[in-house]
Amino acid sequence: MGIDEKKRFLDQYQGSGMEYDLPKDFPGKVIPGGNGGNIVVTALDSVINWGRSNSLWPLYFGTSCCAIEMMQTGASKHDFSRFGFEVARPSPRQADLIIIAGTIVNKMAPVLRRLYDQMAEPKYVIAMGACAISGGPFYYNSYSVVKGADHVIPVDVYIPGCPPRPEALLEGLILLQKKIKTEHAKTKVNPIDGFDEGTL
Amino acid sequence: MMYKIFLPLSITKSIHTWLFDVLPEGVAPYVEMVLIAVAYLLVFAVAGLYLVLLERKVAAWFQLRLGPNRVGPFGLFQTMADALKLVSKEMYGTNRADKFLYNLAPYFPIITALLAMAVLPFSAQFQAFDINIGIFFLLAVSSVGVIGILLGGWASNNKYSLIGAMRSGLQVVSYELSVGLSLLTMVVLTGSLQLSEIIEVQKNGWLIVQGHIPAIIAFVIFMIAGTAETNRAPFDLVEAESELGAGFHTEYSGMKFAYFFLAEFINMFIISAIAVIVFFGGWLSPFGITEEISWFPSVLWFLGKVLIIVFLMMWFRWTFPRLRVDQLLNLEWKYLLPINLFNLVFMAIVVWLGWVITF
Amino acid sequence: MSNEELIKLIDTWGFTLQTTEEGTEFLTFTVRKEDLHEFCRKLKADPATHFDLLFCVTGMDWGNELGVIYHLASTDLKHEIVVKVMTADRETPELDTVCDIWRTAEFHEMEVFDFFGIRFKGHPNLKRLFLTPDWDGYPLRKDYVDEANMVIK
Amino acid sequence: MAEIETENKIKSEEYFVNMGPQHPAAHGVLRLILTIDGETIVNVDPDLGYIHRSIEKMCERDSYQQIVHLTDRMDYLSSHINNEAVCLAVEKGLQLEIPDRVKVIRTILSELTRLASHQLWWGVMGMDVGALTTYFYAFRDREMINDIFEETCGARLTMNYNIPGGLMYDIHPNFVKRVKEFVAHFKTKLPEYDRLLSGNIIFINRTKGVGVLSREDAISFGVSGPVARGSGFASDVRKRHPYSAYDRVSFKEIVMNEGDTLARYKVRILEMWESLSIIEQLIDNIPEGDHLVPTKAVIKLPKGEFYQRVETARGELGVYINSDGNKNPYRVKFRSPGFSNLSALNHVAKGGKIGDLVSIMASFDFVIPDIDR
Repeated sequence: MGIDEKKRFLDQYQGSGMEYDLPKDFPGKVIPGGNGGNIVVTALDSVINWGRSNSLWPLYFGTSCCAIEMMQTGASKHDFSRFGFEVARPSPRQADLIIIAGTIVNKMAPVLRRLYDQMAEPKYVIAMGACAISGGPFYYNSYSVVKGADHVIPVDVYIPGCPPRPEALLEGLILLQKKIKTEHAKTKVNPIDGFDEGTL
Repeated sequence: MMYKIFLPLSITKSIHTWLFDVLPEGVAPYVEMVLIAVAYLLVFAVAGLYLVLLERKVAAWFQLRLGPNRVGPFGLFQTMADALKLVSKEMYGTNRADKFLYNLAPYFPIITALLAMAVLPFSAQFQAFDINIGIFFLLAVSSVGVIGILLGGWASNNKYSLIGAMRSGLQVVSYELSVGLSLLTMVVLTGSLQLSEIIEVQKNGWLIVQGHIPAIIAFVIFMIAGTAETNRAPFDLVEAESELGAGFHTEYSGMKFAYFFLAEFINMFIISAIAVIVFFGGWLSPFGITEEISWFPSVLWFLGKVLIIVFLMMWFRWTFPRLRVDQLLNLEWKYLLPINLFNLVFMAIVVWLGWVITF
Repeated sequence: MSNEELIKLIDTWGFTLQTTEEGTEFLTFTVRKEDLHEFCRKLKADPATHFDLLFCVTGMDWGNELGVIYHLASTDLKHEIVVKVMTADRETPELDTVCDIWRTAEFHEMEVFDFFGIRFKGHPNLKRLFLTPDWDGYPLRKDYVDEANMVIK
Repeated sequence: MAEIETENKIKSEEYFVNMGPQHPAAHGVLRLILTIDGETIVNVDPDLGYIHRSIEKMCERDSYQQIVHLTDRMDYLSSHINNEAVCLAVEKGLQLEIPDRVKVIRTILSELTRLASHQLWWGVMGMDVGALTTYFYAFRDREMINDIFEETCGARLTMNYNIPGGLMYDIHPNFVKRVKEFVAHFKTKLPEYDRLLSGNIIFINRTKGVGVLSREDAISFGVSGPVARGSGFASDVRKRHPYSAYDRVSFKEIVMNEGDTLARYKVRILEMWESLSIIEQLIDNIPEGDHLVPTKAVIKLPKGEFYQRVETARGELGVYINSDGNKNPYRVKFRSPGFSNLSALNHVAKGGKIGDLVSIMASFDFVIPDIDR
């Protein structure tokens, strides 16, 4: 299974040019994340990006233990409503951010993919927790776990931890906001085009 | 230029005269009407945004948390960012939906919401149209809004939104009754449907004081039915988060969803505005304390009272659980309707025997 | 009712079964496949035993035969036993269902079918509960191999 | 699609609605295929497996210490009690003698986990029934328990504090002070929960007489935990088969006979009071002693079957280990409380409205990975 080159948008990886090397027996193909971030932004782009980054409405999507930490972040102590995230929308049409909080299982992968396709265009994905990044504690000896959500949909920000602390989720959300602020507002590179047809 | 602002709001009179002598006879009224419409649209789009922010701040205050405070000073630009994002969002719908009706639906609630704005007397000079069937017009317009929700829910060809739409039709049709009857009880007291007339009557004592017991009952019923009218709080079965997901606007995204979202908040403003006009004396100051001061804009009294009622409706939302569908109908048809009818007769007797408290 | 009285009472019913007590803390009966349903029905119906709570159903693969372990308890008489049943046929293993005796068996037998492939005669809607309907093979069997998505360590 | 002939001869049709894997009331990824006629529910057919992570297959390849770390991902709200279940099963297999200190600390932490789980249940039940503010009050108190766990066990949610043979390390010096502070604080807050939701007339109308489960059905469906105790079936494992330090603690087992959603709600609220009293009885006299009985690095259970049951916040969790003597078990089966409770959902929800189904599911308090394993 050839693992094609994976370009990641992470601050610390920026300068060091470190290539992300996956273990040889990493099953499945990984979709390169990052939708054209980190480019010079015109005035109009910065206004629209300011609007988009400050009102990210997450989707109601929590599969397992990380969902409890996401609820804790929504609660009063680590309140993410300060950034305007607390308008969680049950329908994918109005949400523009999926926080994959928990394990993605083979039976859930098509559902996740359909939810991603149903979301309106400037959409972002946060993989929260070790299970969403690489299958976490269920990587070995499990026949039903998808080894990482980026086999299914392109992921913008990865938050390690099992489950990550609410502060880690907040830091991930702020990182996503920074990434949106450096994005090209009008022309959006949809990284998943061609994944189904196998040309990616 | 400074002293001009302090003149009682006669700016509209000066624009009116300037328009009529500049433009030819036929065109002037239409241009004036367009100007008024654009002014109302701008004022109330921004007011809608800040009502959303007020709701989120009040909810945060109830729920021991801070609420949006990172976007702009004290979070004031938060809903501005939301609106900007919704404008730049992709209009993404399902292709199984009935295209024309699906796109037509969001405009119903927003238009009826702004339509009802035109009649509200914000202050003595600041009223667009003072038609003599004021309250009747308000009732008619507020029941047209539900057609948009029914249309939207049914046209988007999604099972959850169909259930949500049917629930909203059911709910607004039955609670329209109580809103109408409770306002009718107050009209028995005032004798006229014209809004400015109603405020005239309240110059010697607010209606809730004049009508004492039946007026208070009518106010309570009006608040319950008004909350149900705007699909909020204990009656928010239409987009019940935990039952139907996003209810009737499941398939709407971007600006189409923003119309539904904004219309709900402007409806809340209208219901509390009607309550203030009919029960708490519109723009009149309590006991006439600021009548003599000529430069004091009486709009502030009106807006202050409206915000108190809006806070009350927000208070309902964050404390009460949701009613089930059959309980909703039981409450209306078995409890509110009989009380309303009895209250109407009681008010008629009170007015006939003249037991009205006037100052 | 202690284990000895239980063994004496159940011997009077005349089923061919082995009763053991070593290696486990419960009194264990291994029943033949044919009279499983009859044995379970008597266990619940008989007022002296009255096993009305089936609290655990475990599918087992003992190497060359498949089987099911039922943990039974009586809520009022406060005693518990284990009933084992085995079938040597690995291609189309077939047992009769107990879901008309204990309603919870409906779900548990669907789970055992999903992971071990044991069909239960008389089950209202026996289908795969956890895995996708087009999943080939029964994962919890010892000889299950799936190198596509199972990274062995 | 069955045709229904309504009384006044209007031809109406049942139709399927997916209370699908992604749904606010599903508390995770439980998919219910509802057959509804208008608003009333005709049939509820759960389709599981959307979070089935094959834990039982993994246990067959892991050593006994590794199994403990998988169990708290199963029912992540009573993670400490799950770990304790596997450790007790292994200790029962090895006939290890556990010091008193470990038993008392395990019981205190189990009761704290049960409190945290019931708080989250209460917050989310309020949210499902429509009162959104209860969620924030419940999580404020839950944060205090999380801080205690983080200080002592190192993790907030999935703490692997239990290992076969005792505890990983001793409790934090100001653990006792923190727990006492929490108990004093929560005793003033629990009546606030009652004031906020229990007395509310709309809440009572939404839950009284909704989803009635009789005692016989509860036993026939193998239901356990607060759901069973709400229907009069006293199934508390802490009373019937006491483990750890439950035999030296006196507490009431709350059983109600109405069997409706309100009864299940009241059982859990009163259970919170019982947990508080258990913690109070134990927190002052934690016996001295070491916190661990050293075991060999590679644990080999003798040949045979071991069954250990434990009372989690959702019901009776049973760990069945069939070992054939070598380093990893031959077969491990987790008797999950949620799975048996779910088998009763269809029987209870039939005939109610969609709103009833949501409040019934909230009162059943499902944790989906505990069902799917």
